[in-house]
Amino acid sequence: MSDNIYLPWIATITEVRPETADTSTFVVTFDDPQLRESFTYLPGQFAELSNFGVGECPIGIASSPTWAGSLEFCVRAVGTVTNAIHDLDVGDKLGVRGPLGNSWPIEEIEGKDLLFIGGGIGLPPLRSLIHYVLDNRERYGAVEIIYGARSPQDLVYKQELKQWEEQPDVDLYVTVDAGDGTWDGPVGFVPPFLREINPTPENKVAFTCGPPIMIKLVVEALEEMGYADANIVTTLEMKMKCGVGKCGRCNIGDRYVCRDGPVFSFDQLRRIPGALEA
Amino acid sequence: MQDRLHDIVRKLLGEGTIEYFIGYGAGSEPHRVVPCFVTSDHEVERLVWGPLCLQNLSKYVLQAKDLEGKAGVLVKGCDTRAIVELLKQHQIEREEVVVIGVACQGQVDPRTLEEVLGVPMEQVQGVEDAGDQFVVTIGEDERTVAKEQVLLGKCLYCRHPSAFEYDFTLGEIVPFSIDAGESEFAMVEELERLSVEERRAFWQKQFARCIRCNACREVCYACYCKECIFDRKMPRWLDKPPLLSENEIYHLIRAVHLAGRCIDCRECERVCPMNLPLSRLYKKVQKDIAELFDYEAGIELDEVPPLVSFELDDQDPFM
Amino acid sequence: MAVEGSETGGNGFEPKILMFACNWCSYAGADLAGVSRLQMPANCRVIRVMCSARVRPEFVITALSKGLDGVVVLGCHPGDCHYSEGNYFTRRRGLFLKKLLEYVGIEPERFQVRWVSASEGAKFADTVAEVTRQVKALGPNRPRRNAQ
Amino acid sequence: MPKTRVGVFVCHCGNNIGGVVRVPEVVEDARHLPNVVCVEDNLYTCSEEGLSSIKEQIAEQNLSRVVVASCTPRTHEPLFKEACEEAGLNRYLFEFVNIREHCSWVHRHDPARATEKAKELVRMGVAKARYLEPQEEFESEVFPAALVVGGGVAGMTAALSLANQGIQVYVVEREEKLGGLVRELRTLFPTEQDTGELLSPLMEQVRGHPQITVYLGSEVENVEGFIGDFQVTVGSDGQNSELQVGTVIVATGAQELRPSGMYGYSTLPNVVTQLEFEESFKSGADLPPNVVMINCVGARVPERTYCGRFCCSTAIKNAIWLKEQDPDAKVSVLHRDVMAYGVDIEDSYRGAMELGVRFLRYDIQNPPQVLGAKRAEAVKVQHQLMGKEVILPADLVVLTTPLVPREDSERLSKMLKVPLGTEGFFLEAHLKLRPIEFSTDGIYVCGSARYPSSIPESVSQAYAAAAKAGIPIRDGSVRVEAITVFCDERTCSACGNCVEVCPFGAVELEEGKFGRIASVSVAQCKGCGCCVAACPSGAMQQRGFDDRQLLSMIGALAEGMVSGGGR
Amino acid sequence: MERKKLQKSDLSRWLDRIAQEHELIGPSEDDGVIRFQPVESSAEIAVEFANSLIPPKSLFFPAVESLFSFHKRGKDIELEATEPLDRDRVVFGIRNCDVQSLSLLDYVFGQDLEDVYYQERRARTALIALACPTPPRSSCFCTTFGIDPLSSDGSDVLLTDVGDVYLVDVVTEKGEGLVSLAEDLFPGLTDDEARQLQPRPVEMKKVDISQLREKVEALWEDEYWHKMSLPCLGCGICTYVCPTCHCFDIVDVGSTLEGERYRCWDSCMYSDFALMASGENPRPTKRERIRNRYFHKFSTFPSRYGSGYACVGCARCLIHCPGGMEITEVIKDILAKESISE
Repeated sequence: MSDNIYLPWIATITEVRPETADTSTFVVTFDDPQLRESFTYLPGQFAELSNFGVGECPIGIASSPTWAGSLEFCVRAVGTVTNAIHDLDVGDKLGVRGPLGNSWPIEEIEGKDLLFIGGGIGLPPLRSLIHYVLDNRERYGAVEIIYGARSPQDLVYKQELKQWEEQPDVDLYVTVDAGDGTWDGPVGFVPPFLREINPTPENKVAFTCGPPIMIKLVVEALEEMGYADANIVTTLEMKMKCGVGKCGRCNIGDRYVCRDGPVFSFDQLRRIPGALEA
Repeated sequence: MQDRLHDIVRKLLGEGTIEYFIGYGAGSEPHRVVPCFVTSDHEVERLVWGPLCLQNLSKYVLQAKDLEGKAGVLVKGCDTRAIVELLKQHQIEREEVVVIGVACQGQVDPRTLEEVLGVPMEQVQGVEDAGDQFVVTIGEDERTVAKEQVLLGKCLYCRHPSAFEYDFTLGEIVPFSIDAGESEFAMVEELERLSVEERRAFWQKQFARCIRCNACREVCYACYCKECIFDRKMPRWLDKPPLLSENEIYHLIRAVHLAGRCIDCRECERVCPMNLPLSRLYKKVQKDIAELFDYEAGIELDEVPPLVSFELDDQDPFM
Repeated sequence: MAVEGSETGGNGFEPKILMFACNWCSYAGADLAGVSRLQMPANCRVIRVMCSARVRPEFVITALSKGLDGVVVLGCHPGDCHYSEGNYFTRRRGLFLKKLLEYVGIEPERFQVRWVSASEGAKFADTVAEVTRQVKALGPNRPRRNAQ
Repeated sequence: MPKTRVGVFVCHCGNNIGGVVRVPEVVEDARHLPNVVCVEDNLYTCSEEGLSSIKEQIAEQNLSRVVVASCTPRTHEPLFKEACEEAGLNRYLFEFVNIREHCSWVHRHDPARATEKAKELVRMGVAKARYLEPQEEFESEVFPAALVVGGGVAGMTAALSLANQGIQVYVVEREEKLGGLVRELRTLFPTEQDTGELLSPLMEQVRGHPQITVYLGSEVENVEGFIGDFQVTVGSDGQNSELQVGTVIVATGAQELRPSGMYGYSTLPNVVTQLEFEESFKSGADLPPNVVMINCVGARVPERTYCGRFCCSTAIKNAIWLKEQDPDAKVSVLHRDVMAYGVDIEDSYRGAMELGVRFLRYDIQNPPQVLGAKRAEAVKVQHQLMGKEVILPADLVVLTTPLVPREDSERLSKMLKVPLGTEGFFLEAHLKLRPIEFSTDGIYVCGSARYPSSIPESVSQAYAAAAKAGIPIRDGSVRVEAITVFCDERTCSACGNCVEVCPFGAVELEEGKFGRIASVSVAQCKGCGCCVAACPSGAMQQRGFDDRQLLSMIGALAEGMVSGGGR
Repeated sequence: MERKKLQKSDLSRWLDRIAQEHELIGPSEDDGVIRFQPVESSAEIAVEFANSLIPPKSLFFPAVESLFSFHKRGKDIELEATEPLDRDRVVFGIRNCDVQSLSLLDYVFGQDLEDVYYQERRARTALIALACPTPPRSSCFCTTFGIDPLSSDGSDVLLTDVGDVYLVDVVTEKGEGLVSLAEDLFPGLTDDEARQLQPRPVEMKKVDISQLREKVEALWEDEYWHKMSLPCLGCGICTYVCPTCHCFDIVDVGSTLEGERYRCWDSCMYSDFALMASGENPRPTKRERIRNRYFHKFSTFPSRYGSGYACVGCARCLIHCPGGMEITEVIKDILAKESISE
């Protein structure tokens, strides 16, 4: 982060990979070569992407810190800034301000089995941690990934899903709310699909990210399966603006999601009034 | 008058014809009168009436839609014009609201009262209406002051909707008339006499002072849009920073939207923390609408607003 | 007749004027002026709308506040509107807006409404020349940025 | 690759544009505009080669917008839209920039500033193009039936003309018999032909025609819907019937002015109107020796400024008839001018004079006076030519009055949402160019409903209205260009401005998902955009001309002029 | 530094001397509104005033400020941070409640990730506080929040009016520097003067708010917030005139070719403050927004920064609220509620 916390660094889009109809992965590298080396971050952190003249938007860093050189952002075209970003092409410039927020608890979960539950565009924040774990495989236990989306076309990172499928030490389960001709896998929402798989809670930490309704039902299911709140970790999506805990917008209780989050465990969230209503 | 108000409200609440009543209540200090929402019998005592009840409560009727049950509201003649316009603009149904009209004989402008008395409002214990004077109690002693010296600007040209059937009335509703000594549009004509450069300098200075707190929009009965174009992201009519060009666009577009709707309640000017002379802008709007299209907002319920109708023989300087 | 080319006299200030032209009459009048090769100053930029009644007063205000030197709304002559009543509303809005803008210190020549029919190519050219001359005499509407 | 991919094609148009505007500079400037992925210039973009290069670029670059900078959209816009459509791009993702008629042709002596203007026009075109959205043209099929309101000469002629094209026609006539106003005449001008000879064949054909259903003693109670699908409620003595028609023809005619309070009419028994004269005297009552006719009664006066057009010929016809019955009768016609236009009226005017009918000109300032307490005995008039007063003995005074609109045209105009003119007759879309139709599609008008029309005029207008009314029914469907308006129900606050201003009654307030909102009938909307300008909250938007597009054009033009410039 | 004395008549000479060295900022009035703005000379400074409308927070966290400008040259984009200040500044006439509000804002902008714009303005600005007159404005309630209107803590110099002379307490080196600019105007106090010239104590209605935080936290689900939010119009006055409110928006003005990124005040009372692009709004109605505002002041700010309550009792919000919302009444209502089930 530069000493002026509002001044972004300039980065160039080196690759744009369409993921779904309204979502693409933007791979960016910093223009300043010295910065490419010195820029470090942790999985789960995010950055404010600037499309100068239009505005800024907070996007989770989807790449893993273990990959040097470039950052990956999975951007869905939903607001004015994200739509404008979708109008940029390889070679155009973006501002990157970060890394911001806290990160997934990578130390606390060492030696533990890991369960990832992602929904739709909730996968990118988890993906950063998954790759980090896979690149430091020996420090972590078993890896189970449950991922669901509205339809086969809405699945992001389709190639990686294939990769993880073939990987021996990763159990991957993918479902879609509604299948179509090309889909032969399981069909159904993530929460019931999770109950079907019924992963055991011993020595396991669950990470979940997705639409609020899915998280609510997933957490209920996990609690019924015996997961303690402390072992269920999520990343919240709130309206953010400054990303550095000053502008007063993303508060839940006395925590700023952009500064004290976005990663929270559920026992933290239970203690904050109104956190789960949002 | 106040006791009759209490009886009516108690009856209405008791019968269940209304769920809550919007009136004026005493604030923490005697000179402070605030909007007050009464829902139960014991709160009726808080309701007051007097020359310091300045707010136009009609805007609060719009909230009635998202609270269940009917609302009752206390309105002065000038406030009733807002009710007429809200009916005309399909925002409320007449049977949705119980309207209590009060025979208002002029309201006090706190700022001018302070100047005339040379005493800050904090020390004023109360103001009573005494015919063509006000009796002001300060501490122990009472001082009288001629009404026309301290009246709100709009009271000098008090106007009522011509035919409005109130559900109840407090006192006999008759337009308060007083010799204002100058034409209703004097403050506008004064600016009109200036040169274009002087007028530009005057308004650029005022627009530059605006801090864009939106109070004038939120207090105005006519600003009931679900999502105001100023809050819209796409297309972006206005940027949020209070820059001169953005403030100018804000105030001029609001003036255009108030054409044929402004009822001269001057709440926008009263609530403006920066003392922008907004009534000099909206008085101009009313003057032009009256002169060009012979129309006055909030008087006739079934009259079609000027900018959404036309006459074949409208004046046409554009040939 | 329209003024030959554009004289860049005086301080070389060239006003930038926005013109709204309705598709059925004034835009056609502008085309006719073009077909008849009527020369005129190059200060006006035309935006085509289906009817002059489509031009929101908010456009005029935004354009003037964003620094354009003049805005002209062109429409069919009253009675000739392709939509029969459109320009009656343009007329009323123009009447009101002109007085409001003048009141807040925008010179009257900076916002004008003119009726130009499909057959009045010459009148279009004269309007362009006349408005350009009037606005040029007034100078810039907002202090120009030096970057320009 | 970016979502919005704009292709810009700048045309030289031979040297029409290239001769003045430095096209390469314009191309270079356009290359840096946001979302522009390809810029080309061609000698003639509208040529075969130009069009195919556009199609190629659309395919190659996967363009999602096309901007062509050349001549006026009024000429080649359909051509370019077809080209886009053939290349698989929605025809509404196309924007036309006029740098010929509006730029090169009119700034021939200032190429530098013409080029600067062309660049800015292209910037504005691209700024608008970025926000264009694909549209589908609304197509509604037309119900193969027509309604004719009014069973007079005009109505019957129109009904027959349509029916003979195989179209089902419903005729609604208020009276118990067909024939309308003409039935009240005994003889017709100028041939004194008996009215029956003209009317009865018409009435027979109408009554007998398999394709025509006649509703007598009936009135139109309600009309809903739009071109191609009008639901009409017809009320005949108490019970209603529902009709569905594609087009409507208004032929309700007009009625004779009963000038009560003028010249003793309705107080003196022997002061009658021309029609009353026709009914009573032509059926054999004994004829009075002295008859004075007064023309322009209640016409060409401040409160009714128009001229009745053929009331003069009626007066001449009856004057001639009187002289033929009794050559010694003293018949005089007091007039302000004799409107004897055309061939046959002029001949009969001459004929009347030869038969001894006296024509005296009076001045509106001091009109003739009818003398007599219980009965009209004489008429005093200031004789203009002789400059002195003349007293004419009169056993009978006949007042010539104009036709005036029917009292209930107001009600019908409200139902059909069509306008009435200042005099109260139905107002046509355009006096010269669209004389027998309304601006609202699918509704036509003919006969005296529009203005006092003689029989030949009513008949010719009826044929025209029938021809026009047949077209949509022949086509079977109506395509509406996708420039109509739509209402964003999330932000509409139901203030009703749009309903008030719409010239075509295409907008109503209805209950929507988010409470009451405005809803637009796409078929009726003509795309003028007047409601969009009247909508304070910007909920109403017009396809192809929405606020985003127009505001971004203004932003592109004002860019960099002032700090915090355009968007 | 021991207490000094300044003749009232010498005040303007001192201030004009300061104006030659630094940018002098003082409360000046235009169109009946007093705000802290740069003044050429001491003559423009209002003397008779309870407090400014726009709080001195605007000098450190302005209503609108440019963060940086951006220019696109071809494909490259150049950013240029905007300099917050060009000269050191001296603020005269700031009341102690506003001084305390700045120390509250220091928690926000000074802690954790430092806000360089705010910090630089804070560092390069000296505060000459002016003790409140007695009796104070009837609506003021700073003592309720433990603020002494006569205290000098947080300012560089404190002037207290004791008749025709000001008592001068110099607190910091910066203060010394300012006083030394006109040393001769500041004679020391003789013993009896030190005894006689005492600042008159300020009486003010006081409410015991020790329980306020627990009481408000217990009211999260209470019906109270709905009823009391009814008169609120959702405008931004209370937050814009509040010396401790720090919410802001970041907006790009200009085009994609060139423009500036501005920071400007924003208000949690606006309906679209927390509205997300997806259309969800964690605080959709006035009830949630008002609850959030009072929770911020009496619960979340103190618990986050370990500070006192985020209110300095200046009463600006209750004076200017068009809906008649009075924070003192809200506090009384909250305290009056017996704490319902935890």
